[in-house]
Amino acid sequence: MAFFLETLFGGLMVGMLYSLVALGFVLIFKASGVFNFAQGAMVLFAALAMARFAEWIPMWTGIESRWFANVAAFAVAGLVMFAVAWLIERLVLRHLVNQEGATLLMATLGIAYFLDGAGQTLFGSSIYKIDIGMPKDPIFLLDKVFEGGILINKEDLYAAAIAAALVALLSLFFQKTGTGRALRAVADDHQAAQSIGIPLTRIWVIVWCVAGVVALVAGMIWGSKLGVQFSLTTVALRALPVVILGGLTSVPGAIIGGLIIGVGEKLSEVYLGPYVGGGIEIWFAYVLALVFLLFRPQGLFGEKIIDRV
Amino acid sequence: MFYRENGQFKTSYRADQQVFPILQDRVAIGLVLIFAFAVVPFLASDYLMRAILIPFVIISLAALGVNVLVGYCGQISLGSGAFMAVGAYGAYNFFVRFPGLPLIPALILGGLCATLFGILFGLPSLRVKGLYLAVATLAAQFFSDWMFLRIKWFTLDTPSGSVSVSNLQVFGWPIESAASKYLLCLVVLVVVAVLTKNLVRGAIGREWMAIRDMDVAAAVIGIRPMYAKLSAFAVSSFIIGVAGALWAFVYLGAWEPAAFSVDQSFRLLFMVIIGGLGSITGAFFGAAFITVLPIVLNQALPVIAGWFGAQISTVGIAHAELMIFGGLIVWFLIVEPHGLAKLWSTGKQKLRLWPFPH
Amino acid sequence: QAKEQFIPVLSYRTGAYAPNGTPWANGYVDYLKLVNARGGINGVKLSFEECETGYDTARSVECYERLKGKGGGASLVQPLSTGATFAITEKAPIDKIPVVTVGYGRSESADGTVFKWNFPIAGTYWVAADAIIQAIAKKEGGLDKLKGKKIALIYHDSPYGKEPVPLLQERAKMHGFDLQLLPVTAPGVEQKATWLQVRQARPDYVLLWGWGVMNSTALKEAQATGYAREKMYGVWWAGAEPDVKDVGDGAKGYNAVTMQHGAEPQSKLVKDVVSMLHDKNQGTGPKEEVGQVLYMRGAMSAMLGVEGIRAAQERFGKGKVMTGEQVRWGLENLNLTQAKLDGLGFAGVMRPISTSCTDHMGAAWARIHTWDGKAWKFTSDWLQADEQIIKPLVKSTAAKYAAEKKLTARTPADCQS
Amino acid sequence: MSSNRKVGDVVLDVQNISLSFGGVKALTDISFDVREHEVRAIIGPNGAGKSSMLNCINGVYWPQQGSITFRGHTFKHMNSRQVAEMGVARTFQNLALFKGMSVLDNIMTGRNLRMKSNLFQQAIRWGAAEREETKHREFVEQIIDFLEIQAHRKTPVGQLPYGLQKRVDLGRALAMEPQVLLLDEPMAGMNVEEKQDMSRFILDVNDEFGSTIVLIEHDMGVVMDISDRVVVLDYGKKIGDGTPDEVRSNENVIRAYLGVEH
Amino acid sequence: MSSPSIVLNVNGIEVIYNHVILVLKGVSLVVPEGGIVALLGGNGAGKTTTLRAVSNLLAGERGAVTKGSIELRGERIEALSPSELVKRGLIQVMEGRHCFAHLTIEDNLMTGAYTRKDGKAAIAETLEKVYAYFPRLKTRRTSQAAYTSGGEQQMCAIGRALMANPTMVLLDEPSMGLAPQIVEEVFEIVKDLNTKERVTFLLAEQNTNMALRYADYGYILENGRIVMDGEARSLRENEDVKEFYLGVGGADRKSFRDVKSYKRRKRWLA
Ligand SMILES: Nc1ncnc2c1ncn2[C@@H]1O[C@H](COP(=O)(O)OP(=O)(O)OP(=O)(O)O)[C@@H](O)[C@H]1O
Ligand SMILES: Nc1ncnc2c1ncn2[C@@H]1O[C@H](COP(=O)(O)OP(=O)(O)OP(=O)(O)O)[C@@H](O)[C@H]1O
Ligand SMILES: CC(C)C[C@H](N)C(=O)O
Ligand SMILES: [Mg+2]
Ligand SMILES: [Mg+2]
Repeated sequence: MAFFLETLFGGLMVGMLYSLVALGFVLIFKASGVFNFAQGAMVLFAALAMARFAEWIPMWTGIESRWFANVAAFAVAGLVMFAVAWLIERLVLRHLVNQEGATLLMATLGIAYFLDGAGQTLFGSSIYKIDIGMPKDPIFLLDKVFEGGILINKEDLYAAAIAAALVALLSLFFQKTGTGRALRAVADDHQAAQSIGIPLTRIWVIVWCVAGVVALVAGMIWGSKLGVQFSLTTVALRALPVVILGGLTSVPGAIIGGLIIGVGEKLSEVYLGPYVGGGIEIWFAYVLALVFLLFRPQGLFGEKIIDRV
Repeated sequence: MFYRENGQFKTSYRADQQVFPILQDRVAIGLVLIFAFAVVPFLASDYLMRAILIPFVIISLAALGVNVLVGYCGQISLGSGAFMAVGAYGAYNFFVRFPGLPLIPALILGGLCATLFGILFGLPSLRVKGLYLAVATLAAQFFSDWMFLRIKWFTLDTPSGSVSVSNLQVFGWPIESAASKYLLCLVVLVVVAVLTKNLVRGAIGREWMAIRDMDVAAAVIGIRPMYAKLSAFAVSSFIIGVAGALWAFVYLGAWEPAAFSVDQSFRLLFMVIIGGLGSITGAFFGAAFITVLPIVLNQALPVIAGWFGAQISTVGIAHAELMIFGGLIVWFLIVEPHGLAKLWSTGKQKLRLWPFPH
Repeated sequence: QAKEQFIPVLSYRTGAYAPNGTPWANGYVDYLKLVNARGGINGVKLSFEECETGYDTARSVECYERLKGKGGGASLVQPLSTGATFAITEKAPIDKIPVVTVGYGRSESADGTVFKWNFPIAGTYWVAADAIIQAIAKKEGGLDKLKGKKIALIYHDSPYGKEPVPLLQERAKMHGFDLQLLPVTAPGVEQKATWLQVRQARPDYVLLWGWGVMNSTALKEAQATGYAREKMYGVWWAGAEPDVKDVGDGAKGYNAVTMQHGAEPQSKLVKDVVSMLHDKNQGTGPKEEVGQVLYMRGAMSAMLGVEGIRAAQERFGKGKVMTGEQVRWGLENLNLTQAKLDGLGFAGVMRPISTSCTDHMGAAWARIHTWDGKAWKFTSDWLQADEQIIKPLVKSTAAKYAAEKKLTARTPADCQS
Repeated sequence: MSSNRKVGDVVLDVQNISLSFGGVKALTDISFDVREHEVRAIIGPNGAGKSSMLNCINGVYWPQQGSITFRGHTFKHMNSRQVAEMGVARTFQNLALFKGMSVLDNIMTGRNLRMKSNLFQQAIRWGAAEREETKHREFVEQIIDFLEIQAHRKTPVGQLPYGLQKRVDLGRALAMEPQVLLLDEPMAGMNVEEKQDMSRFILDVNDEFGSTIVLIEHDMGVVMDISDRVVVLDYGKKIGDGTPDEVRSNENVIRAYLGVEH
Repeated sequence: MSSPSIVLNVNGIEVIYNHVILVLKGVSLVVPEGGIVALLGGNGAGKTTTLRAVSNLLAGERGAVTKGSIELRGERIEALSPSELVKRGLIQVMEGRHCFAHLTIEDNLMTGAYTRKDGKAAIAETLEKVYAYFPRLKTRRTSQAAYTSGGEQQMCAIGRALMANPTMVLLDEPSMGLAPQIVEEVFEIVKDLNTKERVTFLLAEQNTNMALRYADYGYILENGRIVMDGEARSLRENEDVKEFYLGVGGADRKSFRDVKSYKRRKRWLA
């Protein structure tokens, strides 16, 4: 029982972390109909920026406070991501108005490659530390009730909290505000959106900036968890089933999806794994998502896919 | 001036239906084939063949398969790596479990295994569409990764789960030398390419495209989505499977599941997109772009840097390679969003009008 | 112009495994430079070219094909990836290029009679695994004490990760401890489930067979689930600075088996490299990393290759450029005495090694070192993997391979060639 | 009235169809019949349910109530494939062409139902498949001439102007050699001259192929001229049915749809 | 053209699609302030292309203006983005509706007001006006645009443009798919806005009858060239126009049944 609960909590936490990355995908897709393959690269890029500036800023300023270093680094990294967003719009998106999804997806791949290269050139390709003072040691709940108690990972707890907060924020942003509506219009039909005077360029910059910040937060948390290194990009692969399970266009979906996938993964690995030699969690996650899709092709909270003559 | 079809009148629909209606094109393609078969094997260096041409040919084959599914039938798939793996391990099992089984049949059987696998994982496409399907097909990818690592039977209980084949031969003709390997792959590629072209310009091809472009309307004129989609999955995964088998047998010789990792799947998808969805030539352009270009860059960069007296470290090169590659992808898309093949045909159209701008 | 001996360098300085690949490559290249600085091999200078593989098999093969012909033919190749080793093993015999895999590759390739061109010099994964079991036994006070113990193997889900399994199962049978296999899907950024299982099963020891991010993540999870780092033993690819660097104190007490050497900042070799290269800024990579674990692994790998060439020259003519075949002979007849090693600057870093036609490994020695939060410190004396167990295992597995490939084992005559 | 064309007995009979989407009642209890060889028009204000009616007939929508009888077989709801096999073809209001394909291919898809060669034959092509292909190509070429779009054979339909796309849409339907042809606003976005051509096409199809035609159209001029009988829908209800003249003079119809004199 | 103030001045523009397909071969036209100008022509004449050129929506179709100039109130606008044009009061209603499939009718309409800065109240007012024009939209306000009928979508598209309360509107086939009295309605609205709010209109229309009834000037476009232009009145009288665009060749309107398959081809096409 204790162990089951532990697994459950573990799953929920991880799920939250996934949704953090998933969010990036959802945001950009919802608001511009682009499936942003570069999300993973952006997470890495942001994390690298943050980690390195956290090292450099004390060197430059001579101020040794870790707190200051982190805040400053976060700010700078944020600015960097804004710059990136701006460049992407300038150099890529504005030239691809009104093209099919496949083309745009492909373009983001180009961006991904570029960011990988640029990131490692600018910030190096070794392992770097983001130390935002996350507690590393476990705490145990209810050890009166169960022997050994239920292990909870504080770090994950904080991370989950941050993720939740971020989502709440974004959901608000997407409420029926003028911008929110405009974003969805763009996603539906670039040309029509233009024809009624929605400035695609500005919209896109906004969206990619927000996505950049989300990537930064994700990078910060995953970075402090895993250490900042190239492998961070692969976290995106863990987040994909979350995205489709929750629905490509739904911010809350990203969260619910994350929780379901997280729990599903862990339970399957822990309880089924041993019988088949283990290592099943990743494909189980995808199969789980697939099963949900069979019942709701647009994911749990996604917008209905319209096919009408 | 020279590239014109005028004066070439089609007297029968049969003539009008041929793949290259324009004489100049037929000549050109003929020359290319002659070059590929008769000239390259003698001129190309061992490195060029083993490290560039062979992989290029095999990957083109795979891309061809992917294009059937993604380009023609519009079912975005990220399971290609898995289909390759199934093809490879399938062929392997037939090849070693039935001593004396010739190579070609083994390859084909491998392809058939992939077909079954493909159809199985194609079933969801009857309900799930677009990007949702794309991501869902990753299930196939990760499942096959796991399957070949975990189920010892597929790898004949080798402790490490890595397998290898050797002394391949076709009709008693050993496939050892670079040239022989290259030719084997090339033959397979050409044959498959022709058959595929026939399919996509025939009734079934039209069904696929109809489903791709407007499935409701397709249904209304009597096309069964089920049949169209699954047949696309079957054909495509067969081709990909054969390609996988070649990749393992001819190019690698020994392999582990990682040789067909998810990156491979992504790369294949990107090939068909940048090459041109729904275009046979596109598959070749795409394969060249994604597989060959990075290698070329990787070797060209130091040289170029050399001209400017600069010295780049290996790291520097690797990173520059990534950036330039990424940049090129974007650049080409901006020039022609519908891929290299389209760019090519637009070029030809201009040539037709030449010397007038339009 | 002076005749040069060409050595291709397959390395990965980018991508997921760059943090571990880079120091190895630095060591490797630095040593080659050092040899030249010291005047080459009996006057024959070394030339080399690096090729980025990104730890990707296909790309490795491309690099291999690219470099094998260069500079009058590659003397030998070291792929630094088990995956690539498998692929290249199929090609090397045809191209007549020895494949040197120092501390990785397929363990059965120690059998030179079957694997004529493979040289897993100075230890295979089976050696590593065996040494670890012995170390644990010592701690427990005797192999018999292992009875009824629980040992979990957390491994990189790939051929590399699976390599040790047969040997561990062998040992498990012998001493009656039970072995729990916990695969981690590459690259290994998500291990919560794995460690939940550890916490559930509460094994007495955990063996870590990871590479790259998987290692540090494992250690962090161990800390997060409160599993004692003292009870964790890593393979030598999971026992270097990049694996523990950003875990810091969290990894204190974590043990790993070493390929003989550990981090050797004090060794003569390091002093030479620093004085002869880095001080003239001809060095590769950051100066302060010279002498770290993976750097030393690289240098040692290079050294073994170079000594192979030297040995070849002894027979086929001093001061000549050796062909791959001749180098193969050299590698097969290595005899690195303590004296020689001291001369090369490896005093105290490693023990004598001598290979033969039948034994391409040449030594089965290892030590354990432990991370004290700042640096790796040796915490055991020399352990030798048990011939009685490894030999037969190698024999049988190699035989199976030979049968599958229809190879005939080499005759003594062939050994002389 | 055109001579060589005799209106036969009922081929298609729609009984008490009701269809609603969530709250929206698109059709309520609609019944009407279509006789062999006649030109049957459906008119009504926007959103009256005309297109939905067609969608029910060829199985795109499944009505909650009612049934449809086709040549004596009664169905609760239709299934697209069956309908097509029974020889019902249709065109769409918001162009549902296969954008990525050439005009020729688009029309050829209309022949697919009749193509029997299997996958392998097609892969080899040489022989059976090719003969078949050519045979059908010939038929399609007739349609292309008929619709006067020879010049655009190989152009991707996406690039054609709206009006021509409408023609291709018709061509695709004709290629099925339909017994019943459902046309959803075939003349929207055409000028008088083109409408005249289109009417010509429709009437010729009706005479020469002898197809029965169900026509949705907002241009009263056209409807009144070429149709034999007219159904009038209004917000999902049937408010009129009869010959053009009857309908023209029907109070409700004038109020709901025609508005002032027409 | 006599009218003093010219809003739109298109000057000999040439348009090419995909770098190769030449569609407009030097089209010139002027739209006077407060005028209603009709752009007539058969399928493929280039009406839509012309409008796209003006409102700068060609890029998305991979088309480009290669020659000539376009001026809005004397200002060159080829370089301006569509949204800037909307800010200058010029808006286009695209051919084929292009409603935002996933948005409700009301949201669709609201997006039209995106560029407006004159406050919620004013916008709400316009919304009511639009609903007044098209009551049908009000009843369907909450349903997703994709699930409304063709005509409803057409109304939505027009209404959406009106929401921006523009000073100049490009209408591309506004009457397409609309029931007769709605067509009347639409043209009444045009007249209404034109007279009451002095909104200028350039409309590409197939329904020549209507168009020439409401417009005060007309251009006839065939094969990418202006082949005829003049006061609507005089065009209505022109024999060719009568035959080819009004369908009243010679005497009175002839039944669609009786038109011969053979027809005298437009002579200027020969
Ligand atoms: N799939 C659907 N989901 C929800 N509502 C629908 C759907 N299809 C049609 N409707 C509604 O049903 C009603 C009838 O639609 P239909 O398309 O049949 O009208 P119509 O008569 O064709 O009008 P028009 O002349 O404008 O084409 C409309 O109000 C429309 O909004
Ligand atoms: N995106 C495009 N790519 C290539 N050619 C195009 C494209 N759009 C239009 N054309 C071509 O430009 C010409 C004019 O098309 P356009 O749509 O402007 O005509 P139109 O007058 O609007 O016709 P309709 O009244 O049917 O809408 C046509 O021959 C068409 O083939
Ligand atoms: C070769 C070493 C770098 C370890 C690596 N994981 C392998 O493949 O064995
Ligand atoms: Mg309709
Ligand atoms: Mg138009």
